[in-house]
Amino acid sequence: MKRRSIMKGALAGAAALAAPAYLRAQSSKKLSVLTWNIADQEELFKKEFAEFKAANPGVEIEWLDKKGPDLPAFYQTQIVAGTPPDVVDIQGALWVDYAANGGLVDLTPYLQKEPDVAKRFNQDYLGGWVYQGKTYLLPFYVAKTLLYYNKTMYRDADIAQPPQSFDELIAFSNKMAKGEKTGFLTLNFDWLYWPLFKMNGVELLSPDGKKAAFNTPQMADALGKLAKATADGGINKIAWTGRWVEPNGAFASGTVGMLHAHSASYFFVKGQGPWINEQTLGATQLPGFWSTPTNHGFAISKGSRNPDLAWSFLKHMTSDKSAGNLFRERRVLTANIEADKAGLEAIEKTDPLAGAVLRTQTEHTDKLTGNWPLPYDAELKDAFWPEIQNAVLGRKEPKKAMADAERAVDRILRRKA
Amino acid sequence: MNRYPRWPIHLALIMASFVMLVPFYWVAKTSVSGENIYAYPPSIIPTRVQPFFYVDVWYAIPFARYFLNSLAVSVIAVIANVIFNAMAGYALTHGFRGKNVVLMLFLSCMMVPFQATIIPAYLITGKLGLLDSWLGLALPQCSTIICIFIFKASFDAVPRSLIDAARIDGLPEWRIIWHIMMPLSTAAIATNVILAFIWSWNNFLWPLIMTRSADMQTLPLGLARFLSYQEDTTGALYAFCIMVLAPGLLLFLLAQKEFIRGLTSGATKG
Amino acid sequence: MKRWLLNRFVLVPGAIALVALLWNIYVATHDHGHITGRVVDLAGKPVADASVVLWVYNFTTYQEHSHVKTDDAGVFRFMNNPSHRIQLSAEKPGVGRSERIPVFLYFRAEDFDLATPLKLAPSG
Amino acid sequence: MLKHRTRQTLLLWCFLAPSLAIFLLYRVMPVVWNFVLSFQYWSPLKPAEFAGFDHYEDLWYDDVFWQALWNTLLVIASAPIGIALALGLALLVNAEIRCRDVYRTIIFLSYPLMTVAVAIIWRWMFDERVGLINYVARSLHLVDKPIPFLNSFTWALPSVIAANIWQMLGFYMIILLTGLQSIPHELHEAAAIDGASSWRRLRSITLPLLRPSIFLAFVVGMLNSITSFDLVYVMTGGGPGRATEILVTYIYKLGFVQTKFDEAAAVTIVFFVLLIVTAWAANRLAGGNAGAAEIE
Repeated sequence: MKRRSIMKGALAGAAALAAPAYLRAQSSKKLSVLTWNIADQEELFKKEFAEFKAANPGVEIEWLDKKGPDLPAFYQTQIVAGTPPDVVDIQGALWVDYAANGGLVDLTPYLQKEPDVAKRFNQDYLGGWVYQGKTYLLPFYVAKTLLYYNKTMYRDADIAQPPQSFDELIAFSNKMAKGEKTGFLTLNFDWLYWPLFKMNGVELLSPDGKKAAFNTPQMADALGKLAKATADGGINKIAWTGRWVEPNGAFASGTVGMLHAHSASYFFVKGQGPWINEQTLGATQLPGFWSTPTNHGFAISKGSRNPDLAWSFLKHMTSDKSAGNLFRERRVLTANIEADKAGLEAIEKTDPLAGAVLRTQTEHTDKLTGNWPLPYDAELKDAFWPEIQNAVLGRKEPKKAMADAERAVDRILRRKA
Repeated sequence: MNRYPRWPIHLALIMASFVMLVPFYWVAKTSVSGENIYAYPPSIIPTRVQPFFYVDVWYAIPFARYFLNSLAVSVIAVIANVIFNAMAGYALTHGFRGKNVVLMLFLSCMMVPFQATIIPAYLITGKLGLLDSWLGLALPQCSTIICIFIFKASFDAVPRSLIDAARIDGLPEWRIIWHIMMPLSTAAIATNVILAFIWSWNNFLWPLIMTRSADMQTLPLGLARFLSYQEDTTGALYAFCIMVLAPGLLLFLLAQKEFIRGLTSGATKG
Repeated sequence: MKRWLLNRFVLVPGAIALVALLWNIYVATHDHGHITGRVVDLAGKPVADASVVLWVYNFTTYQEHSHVKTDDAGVFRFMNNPSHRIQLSAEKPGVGRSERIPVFLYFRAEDFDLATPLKLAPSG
Repeated sequence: MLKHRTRQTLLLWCFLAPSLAIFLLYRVMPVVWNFVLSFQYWSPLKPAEFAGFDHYEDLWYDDVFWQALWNTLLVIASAPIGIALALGLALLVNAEIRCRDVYRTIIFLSYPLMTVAVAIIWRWMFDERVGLINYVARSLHLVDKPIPFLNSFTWALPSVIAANIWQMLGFYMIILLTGLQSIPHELHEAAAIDGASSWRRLRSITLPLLRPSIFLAFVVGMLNSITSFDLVYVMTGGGPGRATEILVTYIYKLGFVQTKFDEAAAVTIVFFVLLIVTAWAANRLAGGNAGAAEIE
């Protein structure tokens, strides 16, 4: 019993350390906003913050922006120190972990009180932020994967039109692989590669989410084909080891037939690839129209001292006007139906290719995959992805790799149940 | 005095310099041409050389403000480093009861990986009320263990006779350090100044966690602006890295002379 | 005291500070934001009354900033360029359009005279 | 006499006080915090409950932990290579040859460069299809098929170690040069007069007196390469598979990506103990007292 009291004492000490008094005494009308690597929209945010301050006199807005891998480190430290930012822009499935631990404010009551707010958004994207029936985020800007293809390389390998099935995808990739040219590339962070398996009818978990369901013959067969294509050069190895700069850089160099990525890749690749124009680059859906979303949403931290003010800030930032500005400035989907419709019409006149790319982001949003609301999503990825790499890079037989992955995933699911 | 031939040394050093310079050349080349390094075949000579990525970097982030913050933090860290490390190094040259405990403590403190101390370090700095301040940013770097050992080795090498003579003349402890020990260990001071400056200048994780307001950020934090998802900033990214590197390199070039004079001539003057 | 003043650690930073000061003086006297240039047609003859657009760079894209007309000698003059990275394009209905020429400046609002004139080519 | 002795010891402790205070605040207390945390179930939002040795038990059955530990040991074993290279360079640069300052600057050039730039450039140099190393190797016909450095499970870790050594060479050279400078010149002149060949003088004078610097370079080199979180995180992110996962990237992933601070704390403590043992062994190897041999 004595040891337990020591532990409690030590931790109480840590907690006392956690709440620096002078931070708590700031003015109550202060709203701090943490965004995810979007410092390039400084001008736009200044204008929108000014509008919000005009509408809510006496409010101070502190804007923080952190790069992707650094945001969780900063945000967690602030939670422990008891001074979390009121509003935080979260990407991918990181929010589920915070929500499951009670770190985010449930927005459902707010939405029920003002139903017109929910009606602004594309319901499929908005549905991506529901955990156990409660909505925790509003869409800030969204994207989902599509298939870019190099039309010149298509013509050289006399391929008429984009692949309609997994086997065609593999066949076209191998056909285009010659010398240092390769056929296919995919991004692989946050389950972006999952449509490749979904189109083969593979499910990650059982419907009740208690057991791994991916160790099936279709999975082993698909992995075998991917491994063989990677060995023959049909699939560029960067697909499995690169993250953002290399796959986009490689595709921009014009030596890769197809790139499976989301709309943001277009602007990065266009900057680095002078060869890109309407005649040389095509944008279409993956076979089976499956795609993985990689969305950004606004959440309110539980530790926020004025959640209602934060809620009105969320409404302001996702309003038709603000979303329209963001679409025009950053050329990205906002899941705000009005803003996206107007933005698409405008951009299709000025930059038809960008318009075509962004148009794909609004189609087949009923076929989103790879976005399961799992509180232990990061752990699952860390257990599953290395085994996929082992299989496709030929280090393990697909069957063995999937058996090991199943064991690791089941151990996590048992511990979390 | 040395009879052995010179050219094998030059050959070996030229090869080593080539290996060290090639990656560096690529950073510099891409910072003026901004081309896609994944283009094949790799272009040795940069095409379309233009210095305007450096101008972009200057305006993309509040460069002057970040530079001032970095400079202030580094100056505090360097001065504190030299003073504290010299004092600790001097104390370690003497035998005293707890000496081995202190040595083992210093050695074990070196072992603590910084990534694991982020949250407690932030809480402690918050408790000290130093959040978002230059002193708070510099405090963890105000003393480095390796430099304490460098000072210790340098003070050990000072001949005992000099110290005893000074003590007989009745000089107080700190005067002995300042007038006898320090002038003899300029090499150790130069090493400490360079390393302390570079460590605090390139420090990324601690300022990232520690600073909240935009005008307290240090230079390396501007990096996030050039790794953005939306537009191609290759040229600006490398120009930024060169601009962050320049002060550390300049300090090394300035302090190099201290290495050569070092102890060799110091000892005889006495 | 003299020896202390003359050593490297004072001279080199001092020299850098001096260069920076001179550069800032140069900048202060040259940053009125004047951009001048000429618009010519394919034959090289100046085109009067052509409309010239100044695009200004903000982080990710170029945005239209201001319009101006060329005078009889085909010369245009912008007085208020705020940015360090701009594009210029000219157009005259009936004569043609020029591409968007990128212009890189050494500092914001640097006064700059376009060396090669904007050439109007019949579009389409 | 007694008063003088206690006054002397008191003064020495005052000299040690500032450094000790900083290390207590920013090194010892965080380790205690991690130690307390590693025995609890704790997340930033839930209240803590006692967990006993559960986390250490989890680690025992966690094969990623063993892979990261093995990779870390490999990285520790690679530190001497870097030091041997740097020792050779330091001796060469210290010889009386023309423009040795230029060589010293070039070799030191890589150290102040930001790790992110180093990681991106080396990731490109090791690239299988367009990388410089494969381009040169293929044009010199040293190898017919390009080597997939960062994509293969055997080459990935050596490539990351090579990039780390490339960046650390400048630092090692500085430490060893400082050590070389503290060797009194007279010893070399006396030995040369006795007719000792440069090789014998190296073995009998320079190396023994350089032992404290070599020990320091090894300990800090080992530390820097193990905690080279940025280099591994940007270069390979721990991949392919777990081939380049080292303890410090695993701690970061456990703590900040999977928000499991209690398990990350357990790994931190194991990592801390591992480093203490390695440093203690190196100290014993270097002849105790941080390698400071008494000058004859």
